[in-house]
Amino acid sequence: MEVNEQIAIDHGLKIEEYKKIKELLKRNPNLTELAIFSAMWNEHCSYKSSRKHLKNLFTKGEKVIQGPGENAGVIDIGDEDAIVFKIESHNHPSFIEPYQGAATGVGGIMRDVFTMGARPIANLNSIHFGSTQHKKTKNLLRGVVKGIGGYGNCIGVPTIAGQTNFDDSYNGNILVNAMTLGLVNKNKIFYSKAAGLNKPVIYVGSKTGRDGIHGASMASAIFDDKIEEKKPTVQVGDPFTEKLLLEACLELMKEDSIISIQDMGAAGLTSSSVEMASKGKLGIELDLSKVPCREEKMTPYEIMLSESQERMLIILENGKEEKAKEIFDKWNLDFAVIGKTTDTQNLELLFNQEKVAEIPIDYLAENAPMYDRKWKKSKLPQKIDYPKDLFKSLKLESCLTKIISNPNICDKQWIWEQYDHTVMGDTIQKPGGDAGVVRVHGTNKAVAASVDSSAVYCYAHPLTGGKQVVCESWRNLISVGSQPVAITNCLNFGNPEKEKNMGEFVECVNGISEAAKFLNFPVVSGNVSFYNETKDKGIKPTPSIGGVGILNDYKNMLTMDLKKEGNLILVIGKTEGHLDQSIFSRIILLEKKGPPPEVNLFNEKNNGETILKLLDKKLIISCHDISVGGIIIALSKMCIKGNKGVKINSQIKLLNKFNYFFAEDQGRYIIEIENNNFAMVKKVLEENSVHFDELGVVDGNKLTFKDELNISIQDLNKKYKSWLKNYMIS
Amino acid sequence: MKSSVIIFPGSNCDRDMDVALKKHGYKNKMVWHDDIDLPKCDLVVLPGGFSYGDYLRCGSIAGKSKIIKSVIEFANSGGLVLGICNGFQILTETGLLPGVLQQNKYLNFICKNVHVKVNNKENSYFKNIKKEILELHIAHNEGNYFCTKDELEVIKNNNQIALTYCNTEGSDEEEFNPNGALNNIAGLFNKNKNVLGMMPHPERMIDKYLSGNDGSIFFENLIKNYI
Amino acid sequence: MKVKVIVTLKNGVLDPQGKAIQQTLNGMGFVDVKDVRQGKYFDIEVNETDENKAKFKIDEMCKKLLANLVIEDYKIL
Amino acid sequence: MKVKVIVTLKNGVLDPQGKAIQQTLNGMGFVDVKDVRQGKYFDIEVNETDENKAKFKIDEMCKKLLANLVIEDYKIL
Ligand SMILES: Nc1ncnc2c1ncn2[C@@H]1O[C@H](COP(=O)(O)OP(=O)(O)O)[C@@H](O)[C@H]1O
Ligand SMILES: [Mg+2]
Repeated sequence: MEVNEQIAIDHGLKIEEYKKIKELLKRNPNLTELAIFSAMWNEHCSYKSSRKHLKNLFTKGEKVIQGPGENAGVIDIGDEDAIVFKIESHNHPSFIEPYQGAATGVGGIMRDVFTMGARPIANLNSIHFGSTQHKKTKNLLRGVVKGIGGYGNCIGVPTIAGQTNFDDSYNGNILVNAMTLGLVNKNKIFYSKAAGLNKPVIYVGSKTGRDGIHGASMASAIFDDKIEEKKPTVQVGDPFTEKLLLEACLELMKEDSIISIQDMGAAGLTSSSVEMASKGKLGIELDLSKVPCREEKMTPYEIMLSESQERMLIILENGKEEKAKEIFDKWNLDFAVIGKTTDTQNLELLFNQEKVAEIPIDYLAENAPMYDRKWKKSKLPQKIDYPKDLFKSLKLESCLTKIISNPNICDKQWIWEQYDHTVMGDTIQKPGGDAGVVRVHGTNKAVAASVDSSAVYCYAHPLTGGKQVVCESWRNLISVGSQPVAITNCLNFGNPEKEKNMGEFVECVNGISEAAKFLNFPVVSGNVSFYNETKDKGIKPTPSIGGVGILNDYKNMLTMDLKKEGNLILVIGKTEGHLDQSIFSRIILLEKKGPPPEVNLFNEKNNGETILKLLDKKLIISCHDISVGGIIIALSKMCIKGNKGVKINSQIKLLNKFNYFFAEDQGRYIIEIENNNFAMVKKVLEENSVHFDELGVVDGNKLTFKDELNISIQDLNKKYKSWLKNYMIS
Repeated sequence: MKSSVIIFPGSNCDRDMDVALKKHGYKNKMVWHDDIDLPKCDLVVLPGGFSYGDYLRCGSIAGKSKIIKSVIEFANSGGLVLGICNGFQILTETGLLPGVLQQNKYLNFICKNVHVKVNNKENSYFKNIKKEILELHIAHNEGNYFCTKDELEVIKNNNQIALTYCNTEGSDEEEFNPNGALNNIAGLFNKNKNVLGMMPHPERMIDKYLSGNDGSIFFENLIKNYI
Repeated sequence: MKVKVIVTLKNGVLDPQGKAIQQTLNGMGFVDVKDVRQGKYFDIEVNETDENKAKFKIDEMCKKLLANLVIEDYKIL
Repeated sequence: MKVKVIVTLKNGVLDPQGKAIQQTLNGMGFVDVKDVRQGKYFDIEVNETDENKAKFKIDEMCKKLLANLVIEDYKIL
């Protein structure tokens, strides 16, 4: 078939891009070549709209072993140990087939991590759904949770934390972001850069089928009304095979035989082979007749584009093929030598002894288009002036119970109980805390991880929102007593060809970078998902930040559950009373406008570091950060988790009490301390110029405040725990 | 006490079990499913996980693996065989234990702490155990024990019920049954009480920083009974 | 040749999944659905041209692996 | 009346279960087994005596719930 403009367009290429291909090649590409270009020049592989801005991210740090650009980022956690981690989106497939979409999302990110030689030790997920009233939401949620569990549980990696959100901007485009952490010896990290001539190129894992062809393009296509009829092929995950692949790869990695290794993710064999060659400045020759195929009569076109899961590409040292094959045979996995590295700098494909494609690697990678898309700056919205009597009719207690049973605040146990969070025997903080924590097996160290997003803030003001998410991640890691080290980010946005969406992207990235730099909390890996849009309606800008922190001694870990009657409760950080964009404003005052809470990076850092100082002196009994819902929600969760009441200080200097209890000002924590340590704590706080309030005392089994609040923890717990469960069975 | 943990493709609690056994003084060896012979040992453990992806039915394919013949012989000659979670499922599929483990009643995978009551102390596993009610951890999708009425009669008459789900006080109302198991069965013996299958994972409860440490009571007791 | 096998739960064995599907269907407005039972279906391709021989083999496979006769029945189509 | 439905994976869609079963059967000595594909089977009882009407309803149920047409096909027996 002769390639023409229409065929190029059908492959998702723009006319100018097709022209550029012809110019570069000085001829018309054949169909296989065109498909390879379309896959490599796709947003998903080429980052053509985002590359320019991602360069601005703050990515350096003394603990960074590998920043963005590899399969995953790597940080040094002392001794010989390093943590490999990354987050990735699987939004579009999950909307079409929630179980398989989510499952293969988890499978994909785990492969990214064990490709680097790391054994996965923890999974996390950030999932966003449409309104709970929307007819699709319940089934999507059920399917996604089952898919995440189905894959992670089977592999035997604990899912230790996550985040779940509902907002009608996701009605037609849910978000499923999966994150994995792996542990590796820092002298035994594997990279994807090819090296050496005439080295064998090895294919291992599952056979190649016709599944997922056009998957990479689908990830960048806008959903339209016809999505239900379009039936694009979704891949089916096989966690059992992935488990075998994981064990086989780790076994082979013990030998000195791998030069480089790369998983076949989006755009399968195409992107893996091109990336390996491109990084090594080499050519690569593949004989596609040797690729293990699941189906008959597969064409080179199909083989190159297939997104069958659970496959890897390896470049081996010469002479190691036999030994490697033995390992993969033992694990009952396919193994085939399918090509070699060359000095031509070309991608050369053979099929049945015929050359079926020849493209200079450069054209596919470095020469991929890069766009400087137009974008619009957003203005900081005006602060809302709430009339005084607006609050008059409100009751503190009913506001509290309404908010604590809101889908975005309520307990997510229904979800995380379906994830095996204790396998591997090192989970010391389960889901439900501020961050999940797993021990580094056999050592005193532990790793904390959390994933956060605040689309509402990002939508109101992307720059502030971008900063805020990074701070929230930092705070969650501090709250479990860990030293925050680095982050990964999954940037979920709408259509970059629209100035507004592109502006949201650019400013969120700038915000993320600014906060990361100030907090010395570098970005080491990430992923961009554009075109999250249905029928012209884009999602709220939703960067998900996955943060990782280190505890040198896991025995110092903090939890949020209140521990002892009579202990004091302090609020760390200043409460200004910022209600705009808070959940209180949205669901009680029905006000959606206004700026998000201001982010003061200096205070954020100072407050967090001071918490760690207090922890060092063993002065903190429990700790929780204050986020959505403000002081009263944070305090309620501490009461519920510890099954203990708190008597709130009636003397406390309030602004308006609603402002005080529900404001979402940043940089704040609630801590529990021993009564007789108060003087010492106060001294440390004052020395570090940290503002604090004496909020109350752990007392009985009720949460009380003057005559305005008198609710048993049992009732509060019921409101908190029952909403999601009831929703899912109704 | 010498133990052997069998690794099937897809097992994922094999390492956890190895760690737990060694921590409590067992001399443990890992055994590959494709081997034909068991090493000389006193206890064989079939660990939790998803042998062969739990495809078809949980444990069904592992029940056909090479090593299983030796495990059956070992059990029939009186050796101790312990199946945890997927291991329990494998034991029912091989016929070493009666009945089957069906999908959980509420259709979801469940990962949480539960309490179980020790129902029979006349055996190597629970003789002299210090606590009657243990807090253990479950993580499974198919733990809903089922057998025919006749079989249940036989099981009861032989005192084969090892562990039952209950609350902290030992009461076994329906609400403390996490998965719908018949008679709240969480653990089951064969007739001779040398084969034990149980859904809870004692190996995940071996120090106080984890979900708890009642698992240690189980392992300590078993090795003490042996000596 | 290709042989089709259906494995179903025995009468009297609880089928929570079928029940859940029934309830969902009712909830979706299919109020006439009175009962749903779920089973497994297998398409098996055997290198055997003699139908009787093939079915005999499949029968053995069912007994030995495909069905758990404690709770399941099978039918070769 | 009772209606039987079979839901199978589309041709070309990976069937990890079927693959594992086939390999196991081969390993058990059933070397003639060349391929196994697993599907789902439903026995649905509807309060409807008119066969055509019943099948029409079941058809809708299949499309809306029982099968995901992205990866599965269904057949009403
Ligand atoms: N999809 C999920 N997967 C795993 N854990 C989750 C998920 N959603 C929420 N959680 C857990 O529920 C807890 C509460 O989450 P969240 O409401 O975001 O709390 P907070 O605002 O205090 O950070 C967190 O500990 C989180 O780990
Ligand atoms: Mg938090």
